Amino acid sequence: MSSRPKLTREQVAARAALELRDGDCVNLGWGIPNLVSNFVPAGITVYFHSENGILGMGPRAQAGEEDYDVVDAMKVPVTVIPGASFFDQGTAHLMSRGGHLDLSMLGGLQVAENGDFANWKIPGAKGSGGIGGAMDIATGARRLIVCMEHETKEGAPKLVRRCTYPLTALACVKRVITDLSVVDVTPDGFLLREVAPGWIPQEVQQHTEARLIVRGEVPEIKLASR
Amino acid sequence: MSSRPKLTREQVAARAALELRDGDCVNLGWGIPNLVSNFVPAGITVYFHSENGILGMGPRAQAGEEDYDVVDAMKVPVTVIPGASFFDQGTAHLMSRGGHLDLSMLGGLQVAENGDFANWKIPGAKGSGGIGGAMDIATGARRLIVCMEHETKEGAPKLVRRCTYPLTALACVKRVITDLSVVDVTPDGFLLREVAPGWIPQEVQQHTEARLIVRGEVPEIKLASR
Amino acid sequence: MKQKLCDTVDAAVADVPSGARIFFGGFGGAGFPNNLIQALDRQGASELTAITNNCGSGDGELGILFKHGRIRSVIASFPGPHARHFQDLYAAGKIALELVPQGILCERIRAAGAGIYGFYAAVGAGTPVADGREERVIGGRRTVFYEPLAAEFAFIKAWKADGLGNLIYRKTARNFNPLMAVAAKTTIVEVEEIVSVGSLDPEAVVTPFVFVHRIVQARGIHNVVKA
Amino acid sequence: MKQKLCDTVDAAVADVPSGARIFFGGFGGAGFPNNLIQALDRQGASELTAITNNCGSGDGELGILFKHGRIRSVIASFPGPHARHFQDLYAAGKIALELVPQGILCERIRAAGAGIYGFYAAVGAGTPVADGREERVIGGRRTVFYEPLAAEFAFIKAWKADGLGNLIYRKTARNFNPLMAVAAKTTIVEVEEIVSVGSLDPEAVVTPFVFVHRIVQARGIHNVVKA
Repeated sequence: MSSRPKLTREQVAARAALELRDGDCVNLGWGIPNLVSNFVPAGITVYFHSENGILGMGPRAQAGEEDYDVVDAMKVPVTVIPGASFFDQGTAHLMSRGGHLDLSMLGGLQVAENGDFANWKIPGAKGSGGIGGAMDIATGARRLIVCMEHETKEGAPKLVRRCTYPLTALACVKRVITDLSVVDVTPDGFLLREVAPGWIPQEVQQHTEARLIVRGEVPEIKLASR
Repeated sequence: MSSRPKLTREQVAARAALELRDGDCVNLGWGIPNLVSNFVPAGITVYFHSENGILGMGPRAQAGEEDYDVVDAMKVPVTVIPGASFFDQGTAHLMSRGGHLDLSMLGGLQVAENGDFANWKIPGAKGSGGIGGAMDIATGARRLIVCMEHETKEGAPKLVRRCTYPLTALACVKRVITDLSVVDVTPDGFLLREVAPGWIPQEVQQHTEARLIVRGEVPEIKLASR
Repeated sequence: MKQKLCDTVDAAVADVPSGARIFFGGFGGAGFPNNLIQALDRQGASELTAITNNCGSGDGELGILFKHGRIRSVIASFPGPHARHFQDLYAAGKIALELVPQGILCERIRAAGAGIYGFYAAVGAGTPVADGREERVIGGRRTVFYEPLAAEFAFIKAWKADGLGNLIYRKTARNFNPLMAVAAKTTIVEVEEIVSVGSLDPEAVVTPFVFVHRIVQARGIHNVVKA
Repeated sequence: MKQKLCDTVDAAVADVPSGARIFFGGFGGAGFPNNLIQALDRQGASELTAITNNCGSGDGELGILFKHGRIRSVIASFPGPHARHFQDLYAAGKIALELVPQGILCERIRAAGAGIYGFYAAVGAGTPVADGREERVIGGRRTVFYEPLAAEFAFIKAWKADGLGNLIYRKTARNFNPLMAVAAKTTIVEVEEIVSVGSLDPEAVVTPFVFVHRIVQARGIHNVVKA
């Protein structure tokens, strides 16, 4: 096992932010994705989508300037940027489910090597659970990136051969960004694209249930400078 | 046969206008219904719906005051009244098909005694034909009144036992107002409610293929005074 | 002319019977018809079915109705971990719950208002949401059949209404409200302000008045204390 | 940043291939993308499928494309008796036509954009529209199955766009345009005016820019000569 640390949540978010392209319309889900908007590369504009009816969501509102009629999907008062629009929740999900967003990033519990995705329910957990917008977003995503820890707090693998948790959507994930790696879902399975600084592919494999395909040199994750 | 004249189209429209209630949201189709808005009883406000996206359509625009971005379903420049709104064609038909309008009036080719309705295609007529909004409006109508001549120009009956023309919608008509009569569609068939001034039920029956049920005295049609 | 204006929120909800099926608008603290909800709680109807995105925060929003045992059945997307009263009842087996993906919830409600008798979507295929539902492969994609969701009442919140019931909403307080307005037999809206007929821009109206049956100007319980 | 602004209508339609399937907005003379249509005619693509409410008036609107034999297939609600060129081709058996009820046309287009794979409606049951379609009784009502209608291009008309492609429409010129915008792979809009980003009220935007791929300010051929 490597003695190097795993990436922090912020570092995972910073790496994920490198996926953003100028002008993209992007939905960010709960968890690590929610941090990604703090790391938008300089010089580009990204239009964040919120499923409660915003395209062009800006940063959190400053203290004292909150408008509680302008909130994100986590109830946090936010701002909007020039070119933003408000619409109803059905139109918001027409965008997500209909494949209109350039990119969606969601937190995850399990991703399988066939792209199956589970992020809403841990079997046996107490409470009712809840789905929220995740199923519409995952199913309709043109490009879905899951940002999550590589393993659970208990050390169970989250990149798995087959999901054992209730699914969010079938065969929908394109890329997974974790605190140990960047992995693509390919027709052949998980392809290891990048590893955390100081880690080597074999070490990452030891933390992964599914087989990681390694082709040539696997570079280290470069973190966004900002 | 009666020597009395049939009602004019304007008189049919005037009779139909008596069906309007204060505050009603009403769609008026092509033909005689299109004339009904000229005969709204004094003292009430009716909100006319146009399937191209108006609720609260007012009279035709005055000459010289036309705005060709404000037209009715017949391409005629119209006005709007206070409280009107504009919306897309899908929302307009959500209103019609979803049963939100109080009343719809359509022109007709045939009405059957079970309420079946044909108004869009004469078999053998040349041209492509066209459906327009009639099927959505007829199918979703909370109360559908058909306004038409009692017979075709060739003298063929239009109140029939079974429609022989391609249908617009099944079992949708509640009332028929013609140049000879007012007839309701009931579980037992056509119930004759009113006859044109000077006509008697037996004479109207002679112009009708379907059986007209007559219960007691059948009053003459009273025309709106205006 | 139909009289839609109600003097009080209590008058607006007075006839809601026990056993009614009710849409509740609102999301993320914004656009909840909190004053109508409080009035319904005072009114006391019970055995209600609530169709809603979530189930309240503590006593807030729908929380009070769960606290007082008014609701026996829920159709929701995300009841929420902070919906304490709901979660207690759910854990005790005292409440029925159908979980619906959020966008599908929107579409099922819209369908009910639009004269659509059901639709297929890929959302939910292969998940527990599809349990007991018809599946069909369309265009090579596994899809699931969803039926419309209608209700007897919609409790919604808007920013302004004119006297006819044309509505505009404020920013993200729009959320589910316009969708629910089209699908209820009786749509009851609480608004911050009532304006004169003709003063709303016809192009800016979000909910045309044909969908609105009762209007009440509500003062008192806001979503949150605004800064 | 994606560059959406086109210098000319001709540039905006330059890559439309023969055989393309295209939505055309407009109804009742209002909201037709007449300048894009004329540019498409100049461009010369043929064997097109047109999805539209109607088929032009004489040479106007879509008429010119029929006159020049550009269109081989039509999906429409009301081609129209004044669509002379279309009617001539139709009578000569040179054009395929699918007639769709107008509201169903709207819903089928919206479904394609909304990730809905088909739906049931009572509209069309018992009529020739149902021929060859699945029927199902739902809730005691005879209903008909309708599949979504997508297209490679949408040609639409709006009043104003900002530089990103947020759109507002003018009055009844809205009609089919916002629906078609959501369901095409490439939505091309001609507008009367292009305004700066940030100058449209976020609550008044009817078509958010995510649905718009090309924007061109068109001068010249208006729907009709306005008074």
